[in-house]
Amino acid sequence: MELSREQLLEAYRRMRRIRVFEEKLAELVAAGKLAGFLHLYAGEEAVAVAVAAHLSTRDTLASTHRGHGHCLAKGVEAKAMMAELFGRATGICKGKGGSMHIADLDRGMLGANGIVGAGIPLATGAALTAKLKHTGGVAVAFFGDGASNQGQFHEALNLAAVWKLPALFVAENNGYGEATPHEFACSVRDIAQRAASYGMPGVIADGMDFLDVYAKAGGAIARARAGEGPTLLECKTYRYFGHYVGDNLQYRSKEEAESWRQGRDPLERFERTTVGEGLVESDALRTIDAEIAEEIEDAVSFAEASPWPSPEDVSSDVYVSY
Amino acid sequence: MELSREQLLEAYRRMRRIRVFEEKLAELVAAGKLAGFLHLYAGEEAVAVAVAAHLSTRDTLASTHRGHGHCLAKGVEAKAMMAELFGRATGICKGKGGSMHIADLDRGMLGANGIVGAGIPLATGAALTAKLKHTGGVAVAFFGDGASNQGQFHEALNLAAVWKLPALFVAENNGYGEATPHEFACSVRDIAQRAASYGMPGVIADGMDFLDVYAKAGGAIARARAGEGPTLLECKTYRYFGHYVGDNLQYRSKEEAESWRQGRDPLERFERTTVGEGLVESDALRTIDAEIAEEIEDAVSFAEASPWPSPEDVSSDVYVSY
Amino acid sequence: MARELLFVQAINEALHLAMQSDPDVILMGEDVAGGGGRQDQGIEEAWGGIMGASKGLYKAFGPMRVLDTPISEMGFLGAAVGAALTGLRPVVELMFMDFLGVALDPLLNQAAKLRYMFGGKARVPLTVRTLVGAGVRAAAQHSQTLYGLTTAIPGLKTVCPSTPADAKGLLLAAIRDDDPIVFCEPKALFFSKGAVPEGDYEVPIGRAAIVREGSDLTLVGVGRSVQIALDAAAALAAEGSSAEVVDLRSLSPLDEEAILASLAKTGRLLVIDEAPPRCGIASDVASLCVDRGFDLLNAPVKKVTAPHAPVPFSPVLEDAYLPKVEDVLAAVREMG
Amino acid sequence: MARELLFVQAINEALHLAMQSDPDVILMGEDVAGGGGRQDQGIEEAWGGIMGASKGLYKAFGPMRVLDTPISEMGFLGAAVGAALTGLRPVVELMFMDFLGVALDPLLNQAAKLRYMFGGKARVPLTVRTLVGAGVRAAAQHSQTLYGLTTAIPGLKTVCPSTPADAKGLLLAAIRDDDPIVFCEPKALFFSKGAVPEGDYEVPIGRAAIVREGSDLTLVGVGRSVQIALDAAAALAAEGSSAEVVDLRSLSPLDEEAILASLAKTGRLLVIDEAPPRCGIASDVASLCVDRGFDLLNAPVKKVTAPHAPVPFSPVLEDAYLPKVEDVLAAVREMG
Ligand SMILES: Cc1ncc(C[n+]2csc(CCOP(=O)(O)OP(=O)(O)O)c2C)c(N)n1
Ligand SMILES: Cc1ncc(C[n+]2csc(CCOP(=O)(O)OP(=O)(O)O)c2C)c(N)n1
Ligand SMILES: [Mg+2]
Ligand SMILES: [Mg+2]
Repeated sequence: MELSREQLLEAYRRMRRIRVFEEKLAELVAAGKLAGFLHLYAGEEAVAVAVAAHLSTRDTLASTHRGHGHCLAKGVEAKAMMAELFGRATGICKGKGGSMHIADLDRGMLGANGIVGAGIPLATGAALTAKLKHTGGVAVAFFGDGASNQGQFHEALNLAAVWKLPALFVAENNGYGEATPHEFACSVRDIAQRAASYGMPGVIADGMDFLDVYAKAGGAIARARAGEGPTLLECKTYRYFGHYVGDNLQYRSKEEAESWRQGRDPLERFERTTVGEGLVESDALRTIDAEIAEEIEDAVSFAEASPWPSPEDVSSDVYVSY
Repeated sequence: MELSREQLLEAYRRMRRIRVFEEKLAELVAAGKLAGFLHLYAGEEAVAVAVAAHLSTRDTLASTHRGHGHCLAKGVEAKAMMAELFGRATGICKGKGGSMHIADLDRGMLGANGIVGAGIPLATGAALTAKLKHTGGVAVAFFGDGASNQGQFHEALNLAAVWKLPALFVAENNGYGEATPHEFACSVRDIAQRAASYGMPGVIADGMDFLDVYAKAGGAIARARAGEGPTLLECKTYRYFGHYVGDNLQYRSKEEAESWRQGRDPLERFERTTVGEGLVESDALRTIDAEIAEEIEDAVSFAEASPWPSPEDVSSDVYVSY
Repeated sequence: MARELLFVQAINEALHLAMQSDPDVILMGEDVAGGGGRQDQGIEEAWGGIMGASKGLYKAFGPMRVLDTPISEMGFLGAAVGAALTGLRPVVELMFMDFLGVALDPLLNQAAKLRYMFGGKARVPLTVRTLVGAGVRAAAQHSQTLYGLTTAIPGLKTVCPSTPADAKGLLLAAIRDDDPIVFCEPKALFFSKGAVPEGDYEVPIGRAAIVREGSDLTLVGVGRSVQIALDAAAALAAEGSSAEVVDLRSLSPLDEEAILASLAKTGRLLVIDEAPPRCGIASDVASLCVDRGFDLLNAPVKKVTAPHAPVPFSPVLEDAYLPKVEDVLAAVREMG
Repeated sequence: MARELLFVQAINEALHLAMQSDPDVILMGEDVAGGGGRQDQGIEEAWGGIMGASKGLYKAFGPMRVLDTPISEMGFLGAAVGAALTGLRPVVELMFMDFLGVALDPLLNQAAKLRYMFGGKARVPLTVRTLVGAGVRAAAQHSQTLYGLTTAIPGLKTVCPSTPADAKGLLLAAIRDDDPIVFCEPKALFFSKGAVPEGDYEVPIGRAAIVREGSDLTLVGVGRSVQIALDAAAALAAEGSSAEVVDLRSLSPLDEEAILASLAKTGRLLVIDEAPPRCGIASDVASLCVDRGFDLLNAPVKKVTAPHAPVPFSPVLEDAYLPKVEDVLAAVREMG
């Protein structure tokens, strides 16, 4: 699982794309240009990108309310996502879904999900398909620390274990469920410990460190592909923005937030390590930065220039036939 | 927690009452005298009685579809229960509840429950009441091995742990959920292992051995009363009858059933130990046997002689006011 | 059509046919194999579902396609949605419809909405078989008639057959339908008998059946209440009144045209439903009549339903709870 | 009555009063304290609920009575039922009514049924506060109007205020009621203003309000659709037609007499509801009219509802989704 220079650059590109995408959204909301509930992924980029680096389109991914990062990591187009957030007809879901429902089945992206914990059984079912249809694919569920207290977490992990499914369960422990600290809500510090309830391996990764997540996710995914069953991978991470855009962050101190950013930011850290070890050159990263900046600007222009859906479409797409 | 002779005799009386009650029900159904879904507790008597031996009316208990044993152990009258099963107006629930809904709030019995897993949060809430109102009470939830795969199990145990409630969670692992063997449904052999997910002690007891369950439940309940939080206690046991009266037991071998009964029967074992150690005399037990036989016959006569509810009562007792 | 089968046998036959004709069809639920496959204990197939509806399937199609699940309704129903979304065609048994209490989200917020939220790019070909209704002394948590709840949810279809023949044909149609469908099986009919055609056939979803023709009054029923309607129609015939009986069969989509066509013939309509009266299918049919059918109406539209109460256990109370022929006749008299 | 408050402030005031007047009242839900009590980080009270409805309560009543819960709706709602059964009077926040998907059982099979199943020997004084409705670009899983679902369940009560004054009075009544009540708060009204009486008062459960008198037509609304009804009534007045507006306020029990009394005055009735059309409160009111009100009816009963579709995200689509004054006016014209 050595990463080539191209792979490293691609990983950086995706992390950077997520970061800029999310910062742009915060800006657009502040400017009154975007509506809806937006949960930003900035700070957690390494998790989605490092896991998705092991996946191809035959592999599936079920996401959460905080889904932009997972989508971008899985290769969904920023342009079509941005248009979706603007509610336009050119959006990836024709404007019908919005931030919490972005999906791209062709890329194995089974959707963001507004119901905390609901993506976990969806991924479990996708893993069942993979197993029964011998696709060789793996299904990944991302979910938060808060979601690990949901019944659906428990039921799906047990099911995946009993059926020995090719699945990976990624707990993104960012310390909070909305305003409620993890330790108020969860009876164990490490979510990975809950793997013992299902007889599956529980692994902890530093979610701010691309390389650590990459290595640990790789092991778990290889295991799943080999038919050895699911793994619970906990990534310790932090969200830079509030729970949603508009959240005043009253429930956590500035010092705490700083302590996660300073020296630990996943993009900076990636750069420090890879450039330091001579695996990529900082120039190449700056080129990517510039390309991404342009890509996201283009995405916004595309979205803003796109047509609105037609009001009559409100009742289409409910059924295949009715 | 030494048991006095009286306490031992009372324990035997309750186990015997459950055994005879259940065997009588099987008989009544075979004779076409009883309708409804009846899930018999015979074989598991030691669990309910040993746990309940630590409880008084300030303590509460939430039960399952297999609730007769829990009710009788908690002191609910056999007569009023039998009348309930006969659907009579003199039933403990006026005939409205039936087997799966027997309750007796005055005795802290919060109800049998037809929804697998649903009693666990109810007991958790009762434990919250005990804590906030400083009643000194403890709340106990009984549930099966099958129920331990329900989301409600996970959510309630986490909640009880986070809030450090005076609760005891008793998993009655009888090896089956209906026709499905435990190992088909559950990703770990020992349910007690799941306690680690909630940072609470997980304890295994021999559910066929009154004294073992008594000792381990006692420790857990003392812990709860002392404000040290909940415990998960798994009792390995076996149901002698089918899942419900009428079940043909096709899914398990006679040898397996025999292996649980031979030499392990909770009543016989209790007798062997206590008489063997000179704690009680077998005569005293025989007297109890006779008393119980009469008590249960009386309960049946009472039930059969009792009036039916009045059809108009179908719509009463829905609301306190409407 | 001479061959008679039990309702449960008709279901079983449909499952066999559906699984034979499409390798993507899988079955999951509690005890659907019933502990099948315990070779160590000399047991190959056991229960085949609590009512025996899936008997023989484990043997015929094996453990990869007939899956006993843990008691985790939300989890395995959610997994079925995920499986449907990615290329399988799962048939899930939710043992009793009452268990929607612990299984609603995968239907309400996932299956029903994914296609729409994803801009029409997904399909969720999922069938949920589930037992509904009272009459077997199973009390309040195992006797509910909750098809009104799923009918109210856009994105789901809901059907409920009243005969073995329709059970077979509707189930085959449901499994092959590309939308998520809730297939309600009235448990009180499970061991009733009826003629069932051989072979593979589908009863189209969304079509009511006129099961008795008449000219003075329309009686609308669904599932178990169809028989009450038929019995009431027979009693009315004895009084010289001719009642037409409509078996809705499909609740969503609702066959509005069939209802209105019958109303156009009779001018008077009464709905019988085993569910309580509020916000259910009876209200829904009545509201159709007073809107699109207003000019056809010569009398009030009456609902004969269960009372606004949980289902009681005691046989005496449960019998009082359920709609009966005499309730229908009394309501007809009230209609004037 | 001069004092004006936001809807959310009215709710907050009711919570303060209810907790002051009864030590058994406790509050639980996700973020109801909002991470209050992190003295280590210098934080005492933070959010007070996602919409701020429980602001100040943690400080006033402390961590034993204002309980932040894990994201475990089924678990904490079930615990609230158990607490209510044993002597507390819990007020639970189910953040969005859509989350009934993961929280139905404690309501459907426990709170609603325990009293009945136990032969009248239990009471479950539980209040579930929950946000309903669309209009804030929250899309399909955070915008549903599901009060029809809880109205259909015998054993539950369901209310939905449309003004800050009713929000306060109904919430106080609900908390003090001895039955389980679902208290629906239309999220689109959360920051709307209205006069709110000072002090402690209750608005009785089960009573509709005539919020505008009229003689030609009755417009029935609930929650957010009351304002649409009022706006439509104003538009109709300009055309010379006098519409009466009924705010249901309580869905279960339903104030049948108030609806029928208004229908007796006007002979024509239209229901406006933000929920989709099937098996909802609109059907229910229409079915009442065509049964008990049949002789009063001079025109079809029309329903103006959302379409049979999930709630879309795009502002353009969501605006098209919601019932509007012009939809009401068009339906009134159709009534003839
Ligand atoms: C079933 C359900 N309950 C509650 C919510 C409201 N909600 C949305 S996100 C969130 C917090 C989730 O926390 P976590 O799982 O840790 O994810 P994070 O937001 O931290 O990424 C909550 C409570 C929801 N969407 N679904
Ligand atoms: C939520 C729910 N799912 C399924 C059922 C049907 N059912 C009743 S008892 C039972 C098996 C329960 O197994 P377990 O928890 O091990 O208890 P046991 O019967 O062995 O005592 C099942 C599946 C139910 N009543 N409730
Ligand atoms: Mg989190
Ligand atoms: Mg068991």
